[in-house]
Amino acid sequence: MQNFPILSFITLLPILGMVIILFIPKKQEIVIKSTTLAITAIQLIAAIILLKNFNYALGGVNDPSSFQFIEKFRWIDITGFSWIGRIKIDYFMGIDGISVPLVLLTAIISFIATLSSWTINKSVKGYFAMFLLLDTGMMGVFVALDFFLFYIFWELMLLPMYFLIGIWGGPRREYAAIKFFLYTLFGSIFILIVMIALYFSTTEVLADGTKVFTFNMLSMMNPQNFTATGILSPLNPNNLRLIAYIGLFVGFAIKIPMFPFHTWLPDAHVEAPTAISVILAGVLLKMGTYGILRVCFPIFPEITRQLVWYIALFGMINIIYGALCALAQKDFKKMIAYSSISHMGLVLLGMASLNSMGITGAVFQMFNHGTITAMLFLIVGVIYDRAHTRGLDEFGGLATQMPIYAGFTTLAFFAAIGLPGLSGFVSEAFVFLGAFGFTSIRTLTVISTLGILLGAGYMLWAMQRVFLGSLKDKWASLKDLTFREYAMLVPLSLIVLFLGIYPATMLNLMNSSVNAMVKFMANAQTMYGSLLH
Amino acid sequence: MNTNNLNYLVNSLYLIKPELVISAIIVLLVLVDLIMLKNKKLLPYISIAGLLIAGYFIIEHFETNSFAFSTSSSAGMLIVDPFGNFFKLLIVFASILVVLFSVTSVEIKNSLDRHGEYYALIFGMILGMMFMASASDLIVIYISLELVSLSSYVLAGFTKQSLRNSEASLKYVIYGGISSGIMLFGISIIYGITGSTNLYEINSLIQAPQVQSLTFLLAGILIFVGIGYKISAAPFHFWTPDVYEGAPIPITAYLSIASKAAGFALLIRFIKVTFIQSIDPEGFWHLLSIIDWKSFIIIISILTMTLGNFAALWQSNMKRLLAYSSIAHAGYLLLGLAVMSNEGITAILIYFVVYAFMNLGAFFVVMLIANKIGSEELDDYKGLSSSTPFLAVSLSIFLISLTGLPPTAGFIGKLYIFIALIDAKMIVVAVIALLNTVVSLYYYVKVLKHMFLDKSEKEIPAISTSYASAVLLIAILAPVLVFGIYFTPLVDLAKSSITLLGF
Amino acid sequence: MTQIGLNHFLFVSTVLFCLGIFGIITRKNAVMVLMGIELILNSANINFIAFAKYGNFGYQGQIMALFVIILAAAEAAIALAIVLNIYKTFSTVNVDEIDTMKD
Amino acid sequence: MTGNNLIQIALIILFLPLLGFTVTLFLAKKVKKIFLFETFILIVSFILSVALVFFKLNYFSQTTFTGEVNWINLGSISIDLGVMVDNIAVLMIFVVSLISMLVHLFSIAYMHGDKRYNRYFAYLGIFTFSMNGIVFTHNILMMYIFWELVGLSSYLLIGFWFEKKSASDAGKKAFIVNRVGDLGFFSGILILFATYHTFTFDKIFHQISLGVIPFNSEFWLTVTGILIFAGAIGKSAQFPLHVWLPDAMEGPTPVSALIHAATMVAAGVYLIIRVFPILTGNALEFIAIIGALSAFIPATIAITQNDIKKVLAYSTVSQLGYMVMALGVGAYKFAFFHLVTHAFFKAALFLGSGSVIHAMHHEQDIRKMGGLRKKLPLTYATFLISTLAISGVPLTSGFLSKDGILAGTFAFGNLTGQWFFAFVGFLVALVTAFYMFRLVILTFHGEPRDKEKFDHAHESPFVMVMPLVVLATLSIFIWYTPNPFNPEQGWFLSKWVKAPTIVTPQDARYSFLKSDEIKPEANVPTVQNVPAQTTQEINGSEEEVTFSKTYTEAMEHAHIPAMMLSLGLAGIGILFAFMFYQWKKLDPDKLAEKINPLYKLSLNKWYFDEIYDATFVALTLGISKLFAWFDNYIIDGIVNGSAALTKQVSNFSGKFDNIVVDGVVNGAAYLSGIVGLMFRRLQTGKVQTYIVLVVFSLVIILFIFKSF
Repeated sequence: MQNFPILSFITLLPILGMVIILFIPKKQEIVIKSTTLAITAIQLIAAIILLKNFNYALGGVNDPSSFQFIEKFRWIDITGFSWIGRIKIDYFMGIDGISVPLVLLTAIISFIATLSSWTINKSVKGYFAMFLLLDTGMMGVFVALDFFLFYIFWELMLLPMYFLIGIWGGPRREYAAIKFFLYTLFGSIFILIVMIALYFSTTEVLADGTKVFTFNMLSMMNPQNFTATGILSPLNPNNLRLIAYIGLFVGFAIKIPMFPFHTWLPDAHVEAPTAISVILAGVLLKMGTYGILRVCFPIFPEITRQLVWYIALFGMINIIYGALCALAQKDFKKMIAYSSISHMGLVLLGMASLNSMGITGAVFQMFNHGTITAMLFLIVGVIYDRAHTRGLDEFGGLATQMPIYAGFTTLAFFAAIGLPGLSGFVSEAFVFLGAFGFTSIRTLTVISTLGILLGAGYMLWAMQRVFLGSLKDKWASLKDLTFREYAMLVPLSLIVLFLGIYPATMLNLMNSSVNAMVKFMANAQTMYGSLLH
Repeated sequence: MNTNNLNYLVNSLYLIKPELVISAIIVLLVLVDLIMLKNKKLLPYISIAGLLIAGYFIIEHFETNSFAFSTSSSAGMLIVDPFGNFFKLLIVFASILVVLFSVTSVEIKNSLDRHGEYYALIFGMILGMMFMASASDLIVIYISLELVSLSSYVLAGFTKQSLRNSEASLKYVIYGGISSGIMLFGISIIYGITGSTNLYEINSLIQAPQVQSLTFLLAGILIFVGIGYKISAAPFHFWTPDVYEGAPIPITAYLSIASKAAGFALLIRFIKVTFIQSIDPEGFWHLLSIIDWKSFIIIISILTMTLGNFAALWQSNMKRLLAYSSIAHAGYLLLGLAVMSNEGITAILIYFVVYAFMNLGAFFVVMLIANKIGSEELDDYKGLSSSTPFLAVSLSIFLISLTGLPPTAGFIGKLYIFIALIDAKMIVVAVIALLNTVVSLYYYVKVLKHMFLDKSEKEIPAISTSYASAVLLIAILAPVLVFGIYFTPLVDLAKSSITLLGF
Repeated sequence: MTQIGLNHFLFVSTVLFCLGIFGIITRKNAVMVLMGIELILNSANINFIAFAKYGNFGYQGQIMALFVIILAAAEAAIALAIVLNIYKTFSTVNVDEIDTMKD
Repeated sequence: MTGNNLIQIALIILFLPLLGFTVTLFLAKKVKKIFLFETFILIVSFILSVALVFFKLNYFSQTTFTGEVNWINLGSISIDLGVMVDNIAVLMIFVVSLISMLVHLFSIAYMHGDKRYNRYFAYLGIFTFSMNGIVFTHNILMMYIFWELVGLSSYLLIGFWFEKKSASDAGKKAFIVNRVGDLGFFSGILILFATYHTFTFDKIFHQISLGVIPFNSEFWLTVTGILIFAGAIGKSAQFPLHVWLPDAMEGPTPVSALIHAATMVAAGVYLIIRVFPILTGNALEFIAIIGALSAFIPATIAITQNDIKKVLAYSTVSQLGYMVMALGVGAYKFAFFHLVTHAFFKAALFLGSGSVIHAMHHEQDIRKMGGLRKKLPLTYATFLISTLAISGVPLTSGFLSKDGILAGTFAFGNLTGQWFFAFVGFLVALVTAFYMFRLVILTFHGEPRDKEKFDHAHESPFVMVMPLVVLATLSIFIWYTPNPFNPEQGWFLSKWVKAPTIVTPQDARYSFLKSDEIKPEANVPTVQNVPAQTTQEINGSEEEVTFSKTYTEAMEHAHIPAMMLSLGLAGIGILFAFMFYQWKKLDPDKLAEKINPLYKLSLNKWYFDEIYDATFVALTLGISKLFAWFDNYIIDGIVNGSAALTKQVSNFSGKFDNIVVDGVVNGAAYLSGIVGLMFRRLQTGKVQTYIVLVVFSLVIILFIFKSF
């Protein structure tokens, strides 16, 4: 088990699946679908095995020795000349407590999304091929530890997403798709620049004793590895670390999406097919916050400490702003989209707290938001499949017509507004407790708690408009959930419930890593301060 | 004329074996064309064979570093060095592909009776370009440039039937004539100032500070006009869109790769050899301060890529769109030069290989589609995904690669350019260039959109591709993907060929 | 009376060059435009020869001039052929009207 | 029988209803009679709670048992959940499970034939579970958790008949208004945790008693107290968040009895009782003021309401106000006492009204009733007893507790010279007596005003009447004290309920609550971290002493005069009620004419809803609309390029519009569009133009670089 490259397996399996699918004739739609299902199922199982063998004690974050399931071999190695040094890129994968929940999340969501893609009937082959490609991209981002590799995966999921929204989306799909594409590419160019700049600022000593530039993220986290003159090296008195940090942050923030870079999200969500919205909200948004946590924080700890107040500020804006916008929406799906902007704000706030409680909350919130919002979008999908409209005001009294559906919705909604006993509450509470514990952002935290109230506002209002009141006769024929929909909603509900009652299972998973991260961030000041003089 | 001169001549001839082969092939082609009037099938094979031989010779002497045809002084008219050989190799490679394209192209088939001229002219171009790649004397530079131009004028208008065709050639000839004229004037001034036409001699002559820089600047820029027109750098690019649109597709593809490559070889050699002062161990060049080439190139390149990308946003004709995109790429390539470092040159070489694959590939697909639906209008591309998924997918891969998204080779090309830029601390330029990439994404994706997202009004029949062309396409496609994942050989090749004679 | 010197030649060549440019830009008839090109080439030739003569640079200048003349001839031939072709297709040689491809 | 068993029993009581809920919910469709299971569960848990009360009060009345289990352990932080069994808790649990059980029984008949019959019982189950949680919790986080769950279940129950818009509105309103309070509560928790890194009450108290206070300022301690109290304001429907309770009457009447009279609304008071030790003088004063207002305003409203349940609702708010005020003035024991007694007689009143409504076929307007005492004798009897209790007539439980509270305010007046609370207290006593009897008279006495409804009315079945009887009986003094005029001697107050040790810094307390004579450290409960499921005992013998002798004495002095006064006032109130409505000596309508503005004010509930709608709600919605607009037009607009630009560009090139439609998507792209068009313009297709451009640019370049 230990020497089996499980991370590569879990990451590249979907690509394999894609190849297989490409060889299945167009007509065999059912075969294609079930192949995809099988692939994602295997992926899920692999993820669970991974979890079983995961060592809770190891911290990871910036310490290569305590990462797990590491796979590392030389990928590109160009022995250059004196003036270029040598270009060296590793195929370097590994996970710690921060990435493992997201790996699990990705596996779960992909599986669920495959189920919900069952209704796709337009050029099925292409759809599932793209779907699996996307899957690889997402998974890769969470397991890559080499910046170059990370970037490749990061970009890899752009194109499939474009097609998935653009071909299988709603009426304004082309607009939404290109908007998503341009936005995210715009973001990633900053990541690219910073990546290269970091490359020229970081060296690593090889076995044969030669010093070479490296894309290895973990080396970038160790100030000892910085060159004296690199533009992003703290040793260089006039370095550009601050600017680079902002660039990088913006790059990731667009994915979160953080106000004011969020406008692609509602469009993308509204146009995307249900399954893709699920993926988008469930996993893609996390890539942004994960990026910040994995790249921005440990590589630029001292800058992070400088800017933490602003991060919290934007977190607060996201929370309040998103909630208020959600309150005004008339389109069910758009409302959910804005609500996830609001919830991602919590993640930002939690990370900004820089203490174990807050960061735990943030990571946990990533996972919970993944599951809960996935549920919400599935729920929207259910009603849209039946009624072919998403206007909140067009419904009413569905609770009498579709009681079980209403039941699941209630669960999801209350989970989203952080009702105790459901996972949403724990992460939310942790985020607030953590952030409040950090003196400088205390005020922001208190303001952010308004989100709790507003959340209840828009969710219950939507609840009332769709499910309560008297049933309109035109909906009198709507059927309650089908077996497939059960299969999608039940597991998620169980996760939400279980983690709400006994969150320790997930928290222990990330605990030591979070503590390591906190310790690292705490020492950053002294560590980097000493470097400068 | 004593013996050792003779020996020297023989040696020189020995050094330019590839060129000799090409010239021989020209003659052979003409003869064959005359002898067997009916059967033109043979011509492509001959050309391919000839190119392979030439290629072999190039590889054989890849590492050689020496002058050929020395004049009075030590320096010679031609140089044989890895740098030049790299470009010759690239040209040969491109030529092989173009010959293959021509075989499959319907446009060319239609004028079967004139195939002899066609291939002969192509080889004329090849010869000229090879000399461009290795010329170290202004005279040779001018002549080779003209040789290329003259043949390409004709080729641009080769299939005479269509309006666009002859119009293209007319514009090309006028525009080209003037540019080379201006260049020649510049050359004459330099000759006047330095009294020599050999780059090395000029270099040694102008090390002295008392050269009056304004005239020299004038001369330099006048010469740049000539080269800039070859590599279609703004503001000397105006011919490009019209000629690219007008010319037959194989020729367009050829112009976009080969003559651009030759032009770059020439430009780099001209600037480096003529104006170099010293190279520091970091590999950065320090040029003479007579002309501030660095900022000049930066301005030109940014102008070029911006103009190319933004103008491309609007194109509704595929060839024209690719024309503008190739202008934009010229801009990226110039950035590599603007770094004024060996790393920059490496980046350029890498980019050129990648660019050759993806651009030729794109043109090839466009041609295959045009063969069937007889149009390159974007609107006719609607719904191609259903009628010919294979072509659609491969075209999109090429376009994505042109955009420079991983994991395609295009990304690697750009990556190296940016590595060079950032290593030279030219962050701002890098940012501008990357923003350009974002813009370019839009029009490339517009093509994807037409093929995949839009449904066509009229029902288009399923387009079949012959096995031959399918194989060829895959052969071009494979490297685009492979180099995206594993690019060590590519970079090694580039690095081993950035040595110019004397440095 | 003063000796005819280098500057006179340069002056003439410059004038020729400008005339050439001017002709190219103003003349509508393709043939005239081609003539403009010829003017430019010849202005360069004058430079070469003048420089070679007054700067005692040896024969390179003259050689260059010869090359240029030959190439000019070739170019003219091709250009005229193309113009002919244009006349066949457009039935005009007015460069202004030949702009089907634009934007 | 040891502490361990008590903890175990407590846990069983806590979780039984959850079991009931789950089973009932999932079998609701399959098994018709599943509601019986739920009811059975409740009966069991009632029996258990009786046992619990018995053993606790008999054998361990001096000890507090806690059992805790680690929930989350982050290394740096560890969070324990746990239960605490002390006298307060067991008494409360007794009340809750008793009333809950009775309500279950009552509902069997009352809700009969409802299409979501079983689910109704399931909801009652989840409610009982969450309420038990609140009662047993030993830490504030768990308090908050169950607090929210209670909110949820009340949301579900109020909106049970969600087909009615008013019902679903009421549910939503209840939840959101509660959330407003919870914001404060949560912020309070934030402060506590940030300061003490624990949620457990004992540990927090301990640290405070050691002088550790938030941000090292008593001001912040006060703030914390008030913030936590905000939670209570929400749940106990105190002014200014009382608006949800009357609307909540949209729910089924038994629910109103259970949740909105006896238990959930009492949770607020219970919360203050739990955190009482950390409340500083200022905090208490604030609490007292809020209490006073909430006691007074609704009382005035109740006078003019005509919906039987609305009247009871407002009286509930008013009574809760009493309790809160009592706590505010330090009458801790009587507050809890009143909480208990009120729970019984108010539940009785509500169930009684339920029985009336049932009989009248869901007619709730008292103007359409009258003379029902002939038809519903038992209901009438019980209703009357409860009314006497709430009006504070001797021999009733209400008399004892209410009198105690009045005495408390009186004493407070004595000690501090602030007579405001006493004044309010007595005034409200008067008003209460009046409107309650108005209710009784209009409903049961006189002639039936709606004949046809009246004729169909009939006494309710056994399962409905039995609870009434039980509750009415519990409103008699004898259960609490042998002497109907002095509760102090009763076991309830002397043995069972003890005032806690106040831990706030001395100078932050009311002057009369300072406990100089003893040193706080001496009897501070020493809490060591105990492993899960073990108990540990806290010696509470000295509690009585520590709770300020001065105050206790003052209470005793205040007792007699307060009693006299309240008696008199109650009498007057009742008398007026009869004058107006029974003997028709006075005409209420005329009076209403005379004091029309006041009448209007009262009738329209002081316009609270209107004001809130006009201010907060409107504001929020307005802002949200604004932001949404902002989002669509400005932010997206910046990205998508402003309309003007578009227009200008489209003039620039006719094509542009189609291309916009075609999807040049964003503003960067609009700009690119223009730039592109400009570049495009250069490409005229005329070769000579190109030449001109080349030459031109040549010149420019020359000029640029000449300088170098």
